[in-house]
Formats: sequence, C-alpha cells, structure tokens
Amino acid sequence: MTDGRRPSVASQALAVFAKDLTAEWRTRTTITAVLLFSVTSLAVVGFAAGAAAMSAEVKAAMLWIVLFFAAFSGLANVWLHEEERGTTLLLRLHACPEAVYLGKLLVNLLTLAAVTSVVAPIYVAMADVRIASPGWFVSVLGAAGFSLAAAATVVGAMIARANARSALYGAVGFPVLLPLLMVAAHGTALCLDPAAPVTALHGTVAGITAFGVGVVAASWLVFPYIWEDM
Amino acid sequence: MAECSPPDVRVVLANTGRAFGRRWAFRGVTAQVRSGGVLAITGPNGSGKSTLLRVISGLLLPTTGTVDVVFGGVHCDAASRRALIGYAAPEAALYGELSGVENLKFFARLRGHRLCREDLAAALSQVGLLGRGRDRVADYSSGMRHRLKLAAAAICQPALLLLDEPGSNLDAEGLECARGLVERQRTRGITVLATNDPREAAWADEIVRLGGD
Amino acid sequence: MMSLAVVPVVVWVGLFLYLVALDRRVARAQSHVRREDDL
Amino acid sequence: MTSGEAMRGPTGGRTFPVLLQAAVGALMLAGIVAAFAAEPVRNAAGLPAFTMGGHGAKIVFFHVPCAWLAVLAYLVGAIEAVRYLSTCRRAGRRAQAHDERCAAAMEVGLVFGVLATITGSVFSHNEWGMYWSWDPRQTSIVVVLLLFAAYLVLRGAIEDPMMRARISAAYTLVAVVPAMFMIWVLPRLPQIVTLHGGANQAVVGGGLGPGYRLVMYGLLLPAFVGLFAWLIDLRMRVATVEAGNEDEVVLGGMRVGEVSR
Repeated sequence: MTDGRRPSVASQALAVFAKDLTAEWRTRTTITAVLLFSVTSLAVVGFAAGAAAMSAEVKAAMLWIVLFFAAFSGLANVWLHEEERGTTLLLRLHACPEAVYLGKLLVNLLTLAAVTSVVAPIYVAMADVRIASPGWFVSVLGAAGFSLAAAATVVGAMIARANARSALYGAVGFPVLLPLLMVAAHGTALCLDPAAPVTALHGTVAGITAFGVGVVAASWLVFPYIWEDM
Repeated sequence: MAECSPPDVRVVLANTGRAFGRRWAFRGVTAQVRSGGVLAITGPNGSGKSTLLRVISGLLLPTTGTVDVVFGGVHCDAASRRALIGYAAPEAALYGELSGVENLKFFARLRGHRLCREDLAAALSQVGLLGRGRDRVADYSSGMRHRLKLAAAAICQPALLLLDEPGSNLDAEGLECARGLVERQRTRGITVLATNDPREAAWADEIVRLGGD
Repeated sequence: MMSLAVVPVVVWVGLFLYLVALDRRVARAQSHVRREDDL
Repeated sequence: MTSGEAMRGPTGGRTFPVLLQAAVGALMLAGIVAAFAAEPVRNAAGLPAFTMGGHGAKIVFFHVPCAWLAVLAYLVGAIEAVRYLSTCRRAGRRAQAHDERCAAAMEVGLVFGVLATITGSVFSHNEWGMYWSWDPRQTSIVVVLLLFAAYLVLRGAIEDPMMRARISAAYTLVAVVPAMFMIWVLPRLPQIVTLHGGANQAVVGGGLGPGYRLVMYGLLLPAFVGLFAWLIDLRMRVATVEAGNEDEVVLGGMRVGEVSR
C-alpha cells in the first residue's frame, strides 16, 4: 500500500541519475556529439592559431573556450530530450524538483568530466603546453568544470521550457559564466607559470569553487519554479 | 498483500476552475468521489478534461475553487498528494530507450518501492505484456505503449488512479485489461478517468460532464 | 568654455520634452484600456 | 518607486507625477551647466582631479551615475523577481505587476548599461588614450550589460506569460551570482591591477572636491535616479496598456508590442 511517505531526495536523485545514464549508454547521442564537437574545435584552434606559438595566457584561455563551447553544445540534452518526448509529466508527478535537478546535475558533471579527460590531454599534447604544477592544473580543471556543469544544467532547464530552444543556449548561458571563464583562464595560466605563488593558485581555485557553489545554491532555490507547471 | 478494506481517501472538487491567461479551460466543477468509487469526466474535445485531471493530480493549481484530497483523514496539498497518485495519459510518455521493466522499476523506485520479479510479472500480465518486458519501449506498438502506461500507473497500488482516455489505442483485449484495472482499483481507493468513449464512461458510478455551457 | 555646455543642454531639453510627450501619450492610452475582470 | 494610483493627469490615465517630472528636468539641467562651469575638475586637496583633465573629463559626471543606475536596475530587477516568485503561486494580478516591474527594470538597466559603457570608453580614451582598457570596472559593466541582454532574449523566446515570468525571474536570480561577482568581488581583488582604481581611485588623491561633489551627488545623481524611476514607470504603464488591449501603443514610431511580448 502506498503509505504517502516520499522517498528521500537523494534516493530519487540517484534514480534519475541511473535512469539517465542507462538511457545515455543505450544511445550515446550526447557524449558523442559533445566529444566530436570539442575535438573538432581543438583542431580548429590548432590549425587557426598555430597553437605552439601562443603564449601561456592565450593557451590557457583557448583551452577554456574549447571546453565552454563543448559544454554548451550538449549539456542541455538532459532536458531537451525529456521535453521533446513528453516524459516530463510523469517525472514532474513522481519526483520532487530538487531530486530531478540533482540527478541531472550529476549526469552533466559526469559527461563534462569525461569530455575534459579526453580534451585536456589532447590539448596539452597538441599545443605543447608545459604544466609547472600539474596538481593545481587538475584542480582548476575540476573546480571550473564543476561550476561550468552547474550553470549549464540550470540554464539548460530554462531554455528547455522556451520555444527557440538550443539556439538560445549559448546566448543565455555564456554571460552567466563570463566571470568563471576569466578566473579559470587566469588560474590555468598560473599553473603553466613555474614562478606562480601557491597562494595565488589557491586563491583562484577557491574563487572558482565559490562561484560554482553560488550557482548551485541559486539554482537549488530557483529550480522548482523552472521545473513545475503552476 | 491481504485485501483489507480500501483506505479512507476522498477527493472533493468545489467549484473548481482553471484559466490560462484569459481563456477558461473549465469552470465551476463540483464533484466528490469516495474510496472504492469511480468518477468519469466526459465532454467534447477541448472541454478541459485533461486539464481537470492535472489539477486533481496537483500538477496544476486551480485558478478558482478548491481541490481537496483527504487521505486517512489528512488533507494532502499539491506536493504531498503526488505520492498517492498513479497517472496515465496519452501525453505522458515513458522512456523509449529503456525497456518496459526498466520503466516500471524507475517509476517504482521514484516512489520508494523496490519491485521484485513477482510484482513485475503480475503488473505485466495484468495488461497482457508478459514476455515483452525486456524489449525497449521504443520498439513497442502504440497500443502496447499505452498498456505499459496503465501498468506503470497502477504499479505501486496508488490510492488515487487518474486515467486520461484509458482505452486509447487499445484493442478489445486491451480494453478488457483496462476495465479489470479500474475494477481492481475499487479495492485500493479511487479512480478518476477522463474519456468521451461511452464504453469507458460506463465503468464509472458517477459522471461529470464538461464543456456543457 | 560655457559654450561647450550648450550641446548637452540642447540634447537634454529635447529628450525631456520627448519624455513628457510620451508620458501624456501613454496616459491617454491608459485611460481607455478595457478594465478586464480580475482573475 | 511611485505609489499605485498617482495624481490623475489631464488625459485621464495615470502619469508620472508632474512635480517629479519637472524636478528631473531642472536637476539635470542644473547639473549639466554646473558640470561645465568650473575648469578643471579639482579633487579634495584642490589639485586637478584627473591627469589628462580637460573638458573630456567632465564625462565622468555622467558615466558614474549611469554605471550606478545599471547596478541599481539589476538590484531592483532581482528584488522584483524574488517578489514575483513568492507571489506567483497565488492567482491574481499582483504577481504579474512584479514581473512587469522586473522586466521594466532590466530593460531600463540595459539602456543605462549601454550608456555607462559608451561614456566609460570616452572617459578611458580621454584619460588613458585607449577606448577599451580591459579594466575590471569596464568588464564588470559589460557583463551586467550582457546579463540584461540575455534576460531580454530569454524572455522574448517564451510565449506563455506565466512560464515567461517564472523563467525570467529564475534567470535573474541565478545571474545574481555572476553579476555580484563582477560588480563587487572582482574589482576589489588585490592581485588584479586596475587602471580605474576602486570607486574613485581614478581621481588623483581621493574623492572629488567639495564643489564637484555637490554637482555629482547633489544634482546629477538625483536627476538620474528620477529619470530611472520615470522610465520604469513609463515602461510599466506601457506593459499594462498592452496587457489591457491588443492594439500595441506605437511610441515614437517604435511598435512597443515586440519589446515585451
């Protein structure tokens, strides 16, 4: 008998996460699209700019530009597929908004982590990037990737409810992430510079993580109003 | 599960209305259905049958009037009411990439139930899909997909079963399964179905006609 | 040197008059708006 | 912000209080004349306030208020977004008023953001010789500007008024994180060298001289804030007129219908 008690947010979020992973594993549409997009934009960067000749700051910025565009080419699919196929009605009925947001955020974090783990090594090799402090390099990638996925998820949920859907994604999502792009590029450039003081590195990673946590907090409070029909 | 008396659940609509901007989907609906009862909502296309079901389910708020769902003496608001509800409708799709069984497990897990093989077998056999559970829903025919929706709606013995056009895309045998489902629900709580097919409306004890004015 | 101020002054006076005219036009449009019932 | 039913104008509809209109006009006029009166702009110690100085520096009297108003517009928009979301579950027009005010604030904010960017680059050209100095102050205004633009683009892409209001309010509140980061956090980060300096480091030796302080805070700031309130009030009333009847109000040849739909 249904006893009217709802399962916890975490278990519902994990259910949504598992479902999305299974569905993604079956079709693999998003991951291939995003990977293909990022590898091609890497090639564009390589051919166009003669990557090896760029200074450290430009190389760092270029990496983040590639990752940003890769994220905004596919991370809205977790929402778009649901809206287009009409599966959101039952999901809205049975899962609480916070669980849906958390589940979709986990999917996007995993997707972006997979893409970054492919794109970053290729970029480092291709653009002859000499990393002075690899530990910090990875932590900047992780922190900024977390913030990028968080913002991409909530903006994706918004544009999924709009009509001209994917055309809007970059236009609406990028301004939210401009500060992150600046600080992440600055942080990655510091990682390439052997003389960079640890305090500066620590400061930028802290700043990036703070930005991501801020976005997740704002999204958590606001998401029910995006997700629910009233 | 011992078939104890159906839980005390009651749905009371008092002058319920819903408008989108300045257009009224429906207005002034007053009805009540008690545990073990079946209420049918009929009316021409566009008279707001599906919207009324959504308002009862708590997915949409009524613009005027109230919708009271009382479960075990406790009034459930829009959010807490959802755990009691099973919902099946043409526009409520299931996940095409997943198999029939995975869909049932997913929706049960969302409601905190772990389904064992027997539950799954029972649910599938009730709608005549036994043996097709492992196939992907994308490969189902529209009639099979609708049967799976009925199974997904009834999977966790909901106290409140909401069915929008329960017989759509169904053949004679499928219709019989749907009727059986509604009859079985009488021992578990309430059914509210929206239809304009007289055969389905005949399953109900009480009928509310929309779009009359 | 004060003569430099003439340009912004003229621009501001023009903009100000346009705003006043706009305000009146909107007020006129408001006065014959159908008062639709409160939902 | 003006109260609900202000004095009824002669044409029957509600107007922005005529007294305030006159005040805005007079204050701005006085501010312009006063700004150009004394030469050059002096700082608190009486020394010339800007290295290059000259009449070009007088733009600062208009650049700083515009920048402040862009930030104020975003704050008003965010506050109205919160008020909309807290009232949108209850039926009725009160929630819609908050949504219209949020949209009006963001649109007027976009106008002042553009003005602040233009006057900023003129000042930057006059003071440091280049139109765009990639100075954190300038980039923060540009980000706020892009947020305003993104808000309006998103709002334009959703037809259903209830959904449009909710999604744009949600976007405003999520975008508070980058907006506040750019406006308050970034310019104050010690390791980011800034030509522009803090709020007024550009002025050599601290704040403006007493005379110029009066012009900036006494005349121009109230004039700009009054103008801001007037534009928002106008934009709100246009929105209600449109919601009222379908025929759009044609304002100065621009069909307002597209802007808010």
